[in-house]
Amino acid sequence: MTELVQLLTPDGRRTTSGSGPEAEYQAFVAEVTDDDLVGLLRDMTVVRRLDDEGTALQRQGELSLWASLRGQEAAQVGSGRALEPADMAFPSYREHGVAWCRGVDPLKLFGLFRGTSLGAWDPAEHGFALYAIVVGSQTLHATGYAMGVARDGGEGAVISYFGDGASSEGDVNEAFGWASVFGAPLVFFCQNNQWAISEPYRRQSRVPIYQRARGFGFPSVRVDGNDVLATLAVTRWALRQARSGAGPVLVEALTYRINPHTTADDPSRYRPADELSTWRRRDPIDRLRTHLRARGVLTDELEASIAAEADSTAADLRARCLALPDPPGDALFDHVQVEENNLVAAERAAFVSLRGALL
Amino acid sequence: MTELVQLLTPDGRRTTSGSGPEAEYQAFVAEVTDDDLVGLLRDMTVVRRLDDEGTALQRQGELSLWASLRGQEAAQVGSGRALEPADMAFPSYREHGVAWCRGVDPLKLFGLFRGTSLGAWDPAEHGFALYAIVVGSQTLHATGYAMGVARDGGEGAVISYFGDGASSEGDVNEAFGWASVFGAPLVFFCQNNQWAISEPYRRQSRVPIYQRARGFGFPSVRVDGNDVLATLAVTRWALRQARSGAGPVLVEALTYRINPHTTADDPSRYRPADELSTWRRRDPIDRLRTHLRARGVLTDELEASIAAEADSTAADLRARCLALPDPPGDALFDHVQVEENNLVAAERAAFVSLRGALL
Amino acid sequence: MAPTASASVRRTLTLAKALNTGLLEAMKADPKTVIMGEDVGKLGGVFRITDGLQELFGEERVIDTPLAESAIVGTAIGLAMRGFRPVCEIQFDGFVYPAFDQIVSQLAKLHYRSGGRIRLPVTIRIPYGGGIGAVEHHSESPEAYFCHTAGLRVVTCSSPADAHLMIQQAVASDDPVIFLEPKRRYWEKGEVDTTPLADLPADLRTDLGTSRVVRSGQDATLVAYGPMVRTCLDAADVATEEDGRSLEVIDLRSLSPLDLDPVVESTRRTGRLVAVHEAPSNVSLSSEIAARVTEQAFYHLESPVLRVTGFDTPYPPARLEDHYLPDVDRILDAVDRTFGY
Amino acid sequence: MAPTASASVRRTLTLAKALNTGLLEAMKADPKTVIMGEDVGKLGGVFRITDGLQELFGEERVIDTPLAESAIVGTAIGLAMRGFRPVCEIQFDGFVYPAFDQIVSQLAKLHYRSGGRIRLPVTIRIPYGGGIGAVEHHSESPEAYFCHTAGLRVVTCSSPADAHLMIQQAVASDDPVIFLEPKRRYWEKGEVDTTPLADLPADLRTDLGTSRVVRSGQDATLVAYGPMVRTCLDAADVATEEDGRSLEVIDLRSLSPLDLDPVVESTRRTGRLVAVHEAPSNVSLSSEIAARVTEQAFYHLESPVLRVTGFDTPYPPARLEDHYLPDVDRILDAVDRTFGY
Ligand SMILES: Cc1ncc(C[n+]2csc(CCOP(=O)(O)OP(=O)(O)O)c2C)c(N)n1
Ligand SMILES: Cc1ncc(C[n+]2csc(CCOP(=O)(O)OP(=O)(O)O)c2C)c(N)n1
Ligand SMILES: [Mg+2]
Ligand SMILES: [Mg+2]
Repeated sequence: MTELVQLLTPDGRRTTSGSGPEAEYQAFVAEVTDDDLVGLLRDMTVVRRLDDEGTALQRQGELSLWASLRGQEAAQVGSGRALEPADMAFPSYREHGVAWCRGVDPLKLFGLFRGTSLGAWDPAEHGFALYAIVVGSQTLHATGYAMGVARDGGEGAVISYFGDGASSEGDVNEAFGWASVFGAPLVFFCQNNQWAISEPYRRQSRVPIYQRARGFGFPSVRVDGNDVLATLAVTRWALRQARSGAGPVLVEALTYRINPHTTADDPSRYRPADELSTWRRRDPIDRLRTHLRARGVLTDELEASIAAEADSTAADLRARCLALPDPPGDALFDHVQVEENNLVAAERAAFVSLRGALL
Repeated sequence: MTELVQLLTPDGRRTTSGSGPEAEYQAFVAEVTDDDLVGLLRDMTVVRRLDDEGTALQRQGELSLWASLRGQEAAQVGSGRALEPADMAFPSYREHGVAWCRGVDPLKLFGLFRGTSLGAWDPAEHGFALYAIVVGSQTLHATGYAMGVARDGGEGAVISYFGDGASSEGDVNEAFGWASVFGAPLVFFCQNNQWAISEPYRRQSRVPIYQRARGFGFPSVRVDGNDVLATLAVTRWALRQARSGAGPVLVEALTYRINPHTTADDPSRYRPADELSTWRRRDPIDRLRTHLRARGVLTDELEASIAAEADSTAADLRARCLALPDPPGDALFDHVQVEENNLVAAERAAFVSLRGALL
Repeated sequence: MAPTASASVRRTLTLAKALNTGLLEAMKADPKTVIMGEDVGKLGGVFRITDGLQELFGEERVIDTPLAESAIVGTAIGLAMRGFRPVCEIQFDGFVYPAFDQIVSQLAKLHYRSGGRIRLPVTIRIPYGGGIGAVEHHSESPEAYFCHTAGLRVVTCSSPADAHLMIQQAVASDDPVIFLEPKRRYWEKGEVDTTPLADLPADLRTDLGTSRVVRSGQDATLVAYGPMVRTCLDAADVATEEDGRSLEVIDLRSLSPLDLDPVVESTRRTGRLVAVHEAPSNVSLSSEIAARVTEQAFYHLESPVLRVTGFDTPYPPARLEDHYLPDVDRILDAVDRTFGY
Repeated sequence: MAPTASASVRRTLTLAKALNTGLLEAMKADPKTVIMGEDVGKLGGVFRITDGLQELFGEERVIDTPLAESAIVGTAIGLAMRGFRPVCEIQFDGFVYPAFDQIVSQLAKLHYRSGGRIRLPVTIRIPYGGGIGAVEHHSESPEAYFCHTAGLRVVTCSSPADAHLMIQQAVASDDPVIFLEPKRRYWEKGEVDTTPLADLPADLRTDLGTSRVVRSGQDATLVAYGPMVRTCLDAADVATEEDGRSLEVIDLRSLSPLDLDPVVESTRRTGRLVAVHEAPSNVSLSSEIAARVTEQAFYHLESPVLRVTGFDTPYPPARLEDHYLPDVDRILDAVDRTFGY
C-alpha cells in the first residue's frame, strides 16, 4: 500500500513519533490529553448512535431515506474536531459526524431525510454549509468561499468534503485547479470509503486519489481514516498549511462505508462479503476504545456513561423527529427569491384559494 | 525549466542520442531521411502560407474570422505526420496544420471561417473530426472514440488536441480520468502556446501541464513544440504506447502563439513585446531550415521551389475561397435530424413560401 | 430478476421490467448497442432497469462508468462516431445538468454541423419527475430544456407497453433521443406485447413521434405525458362520475417534435383544452401546446387553453410535493374554469 | 477607453460603453462587488465591457479566471456566501452550458433550500444572440433555459440607457440575475443618464422587473426584447409608411419574471399580438407570452398570438443567419397574417 499516516494501529497502539510519514504530524496532536481522546470517543459513539437512529427511523417510515456514515466516524470526527470556529466546512450528504462537531442539531439533518426541509440550519452560524447532493458541486463553492476568505482578510480556513466517486466529476477537478492557481486557503478532504454506490474506487482512478493533487501542483497526504487521532493530526496540519497562505491541500482519508450506500441500496448485489468483515475488524471506535482501555482511561463506568449519553441523545432526537410537523402547504412558495416574483405570487394566491380549506 | 525533449536545438543542431530525456525518443526518428525532413519543411511552409492567406482573407472581409497557427507549425506537422491512416484525430479550432497532414482540403477550413458551413469535411474519410469550438469538449469525444477502438479491435490510436487554457475545463479532466480508467488508446496532445487569449498559462496551472497526467496515473512528456523532429518522435512514441494497450499518454508541446488569438484579438493589450521577439527567434521553420542548410540538403533552388509550391497552393485556395458560394437559404433546414421533424418541415415550407423569390 | 429471452407474447409487466426487457431486445438486435452509466452493471441501476444485462452481455457492453455525467454523454458521442449505439443512463433527473453542454452543444448539433455525415444514435435514459418522496434533485422534470434544443428527440412513456416499445424505437433511432422515464410509474403494471421491434409491422417500428388518444371524450380535452397521463385518466374518471363530463385524454409520447394534430383535432371538437405536466409552467411544454393549439384551433376554442403544472418554485421538500404536483383536484378545477369562460 | 468617473449628466454612449460605465458605478457603489471571468482583466473582455476596471480596482476585484465556466459560477456562489457580490462574465452565449448545473441546480436554488438564509447576489453577464457573422456557438439565444428555471431573474437590455441602468440594478439585486447583453447592439449609440443608481429616485432604482412600451400604436402590438426591439421598431416604421398601420412596440426588459400587464393591456386594445425573438420557437419565451396573453386577453383577440422567431434548427453558418433571424419582412408578414384571421 502507498504511504498512509497512522497514529493508532488497528489494535490500538500509539505509533511512536520516530520516522516514517507520521513524524511530521505527531506534533499536531502532541497536546491531546486522555480527556480529549475520551471526548473523541464520545463524539464517535454518539454520532454512530444517531446514525443508527436514522436507519431505524427510515425503516419505520419516518424518514424517506437515510445515508449512513457507519465506518466513517473517525474520518468525520477527527477532521471535524480539527476545525476552528472561524473555519467553514462544505459537506456532501453523509457528513453527519462533521455536522455534529459543528454544533448542528441532528434534528435538522433528519428533517432533510424526512422531507420537511431542504436545509434547516444556518450555514453562517455553524460554519457548515448545506448538504450538497449533486456530487462534487460543493467543492467549487468551497473554493470560492476560500478565495473570499483570502480577499477579506478572514482568519478561517475552509474544508470541503467529497467522496472517492466525486473525484471523477469535472467540478472537483476544476476546483483543484482554481484553488491551486488562486492559492485558496482550502483543505480538500476526500473520504475514500472505497465505494461510490456499487462502483469500487478503482473505477474512478487507477492511482490512489491523494496523488491527484500532484497533477495540480499542491501537496496531499493519505491518512488512515479509521484512526481518529491521525485524522485529527493530518487535518490540523492541512488547515495550518491552508491558513499559512500556501494554498490548498488534499487529504485522502482511507475508510470504508460499512452500511449500504443509503437505505435504498442493496450492497449484496455488488460487494464481496469478506471485504465487509475485514473492515469491520478495523472499526474506528473499537480502535480508540482499545487504546483507552489499554491506557486504563476507559473504565466500564465511563463507557456506560458514554453509552447512556448516546442513548438519551438518540431517544430525544427520535422523539423530536416524530414530532416534526409537515410545513404548511403554501410554504412551498416561500423564499423562491428575495424580491417578490409576480408569477409565484399569483400561483400562491390561486393555490390558497383552491386549497385554502386544506392548509 | 522542467525536462523538455528536444532533438533539434534552436540553432538547428541535431542532439545526439546519448543520455537525457531525449534518448528514449531518438529511436522513433532513427529512420527519418533528409527527404523526410524536407517533406516536413514543405508541410510547415505550405501550412504557414495558407495560414497567412487566412489572415489576409479575413482582412479583406472574405472570412469573418481567422485563428492563426503561426508559431505552432512544428507542433502540428510533427504530431500530424506521426499519425497513421487508421488513427483518428480530434482537433480544437486551430489545427490547420494537422488538417493539412490529414488531407483535408483547406478550403473546407476556410468555409468554416467564412461562414458557409459548420464543418464540410468527412471526419471518417480523413480520420480528422470536426473542429470543436467549445473548449475541451472534444477530449471526451476522443476518449469515447478510443474506447470504441479498443472495443471493436481496431488498429488505430486516437489523438486529441487541446490548448493550455482547455486544461482547466472539467471536460478535459474527466477525459483524463476516463481514458486512464478504461485504458483507452489515446494521446492527449496539449499545445501549450502560453496563452489562452489574454491569459498566460500560469493562470491555468501552477505546475507544467504535462504533470497533470501524474495525478491521473498515466505517463506524460513535455516536448519542444517548435522542434518538428522531437514532436514527431515523441508523438510516435506516445501513439505506440497508446496502441500497445498501456492506456493514454499526455504530450505537452511547448510552443507559442505568435499572432493574435484570432483576427478579432489585440494582444498589445496584454502581451509583453519582448516575449514575442524571444519566441520569434525560436521559429520552428527557421530551425529546420537552418538544420537542412547546414547539412547541405536545402539549396536555394529547393527552397524556392517549396516557396513556389506554397504560393501556388495559397493562390489556388484564395481563388476557390472567393468563389465559395453562399448556401441556398433553405439549406439552413437541412440535416437537423436524420428523421424528418414536422416542426422544421413546417418552418421550411413557410420560409420557402415567404422567401421563395429570394432563394 | 434476470432478463428473459424474447418471445412474441403478451405478458403483464411493471413499467420498469418492460424497460428492462426492451433494453434486452435492443442489445440483442444490434451488437453495437452498449449501455453505460453509473451503477448500471452489477447493481443493474438504482432502479434495476438494466438488471441482469451485464451478466448477459459482459462488461464491454454494459459499462459501469466513473461518476461524471459530462463524460457519460461526451464519450457516448465518441463511441457513436466509432459506430456504436450507446444507451446512457443518467441516474436521476437532477444529475443531467453537468452533461448539459455535451447534450445541447455537442450531441444535438453534430449531425447538423457535419452536413449529415455524422449520425449519433445515442439514447439518454433519464428517470424523471416527482411523487416518490425523494430528497432534493431526485424529482426534477427537465424536459423543457431538451425540447427547446433543436436536434434532439425527446420522448417519454406512460405505460409498460409503451415503455417496452419506445425504448427499442429510441435505441433503434439514428437520432439522439432523450428518453424520459416516469419514475413514479416504474412499479405500475400493464400488459406488454413482447414482440421484438424487428418483428413488428413497419408503422409500429417507427411511430416514436406520435401522440395517442388514450381515452375518448366529448366535453373537454386533457393533454399530458409520462407520469401525468395516469393522473389525467383518474381525473377523467372522476369527471364522469361526479360531474357527468366526458373528458378526452391524449398522451403526447413524443415531446419533441410534438405531434399536435390529434390534440388540435380533439380541441376543435371539445373547444376546451387543459395541458398538464409536473414541470413548472414558465416557458414549458404547456406554454408551447397552448400557443400552437390556439393558433390552429382559434375559432373553435370556448376558453383559452389552461395549464396545470408544477409551480414556478424549486421542487419543494418531499412532505410538500403532494401540494406541488398536479393532481385530480387541480386538473378538474381547471376543467371547471374552461367551462366558466 | 478608460472608464470615467460618475457624474449626473446625459451622455451619448454605445451600449457597450454604457455597460462599462454602469459596471464602474457598481464597483464604486459596493466594495464587495467583484468582477470575474475569462479575459475580463487586462484585456477588458473580448467586447471590452470591463475595459479599464482592473486598472482601477486591482486584480483582487477584477479577476481573470482560468478557462472553466462551471467554476466561474461555482466559485461565485462561494464568494457570495462569503459576502461578496460577484459579477461573472461568460464570454459568449454558447459557453454558458458547462456552467449549467451550477446555475440551475445551485445558484437558482440555494436561497430556497436554505429557507431564505443564504442570499446569492450573483450577476451572470452573457453577450447573446446572432447577427454579427460569428463562427458557431457565438450566436446563441439561451434565455428560455434560464426562464424555465425557478429562482433566477433573467433580464436583458435593448438600449444604452437601459444597459447603464439595468446592469447596476442587476448587480444591486440580492437575487441571482442572468443579464443578457444583445451583442449585435453593443455598438449602437444612445443617450444615457449617467446618474449613479444610488442617486436615482426609488422607483427607478428597483424597476428591474418591468416591461415598457417603447412605441405607441393602435393596430397591432409587437412584443420583443434585447436585440429584436430595434428590429421591431424598424418594422413599425415600415408598417406606418407602407401599410399605414400603427404598431405598438413593447420591450419586455425582464424575461423572468415577466411583466405582461402592459402587453395584455395593449393586446386588449389592438386585438393583435406578435411576439418576436431570435431563439427557436419550440418551448420558448414566445410560447409563454402567447399562452399567458391569450389567457388574459381571450375575448379581445382578433387573431391568435403569432410568433416570429429563429427557426428550430441549430444556429446556422453565418452566411445563412440573415435567413435565420427574424427581420422586418418576417415580422410584417406575421402582422399581415394577424389581419387575415
Ligand atoms: C452529479 C451526481 N451524479 C450522480 C449522483 C447519484 N449518486 C449519489 S451518491 C453517488 C455515489 C457517490 O460516491 P462517493 O463520491 O464515493 O461518495 P459516498 O456516497 O461514497 O460517500 C451517486 C452516483 C449524484 N448525487 N450527483
Ligand atoms: C467553453 C468555452 N469557453 C470559452 C471559450 C472562448 N475561448 C475561445 S478560445 C479561448 C482560449 C483557449 O485557449 P487555449 O485552450 O490555450 O487554446 P489556444 O486558443 O491558445 O489555441 C477561449 C477562452 C470557448 N471557445 N469555449
Ligand atoms: Mg465513496
Ligand atoms: Mg493556448
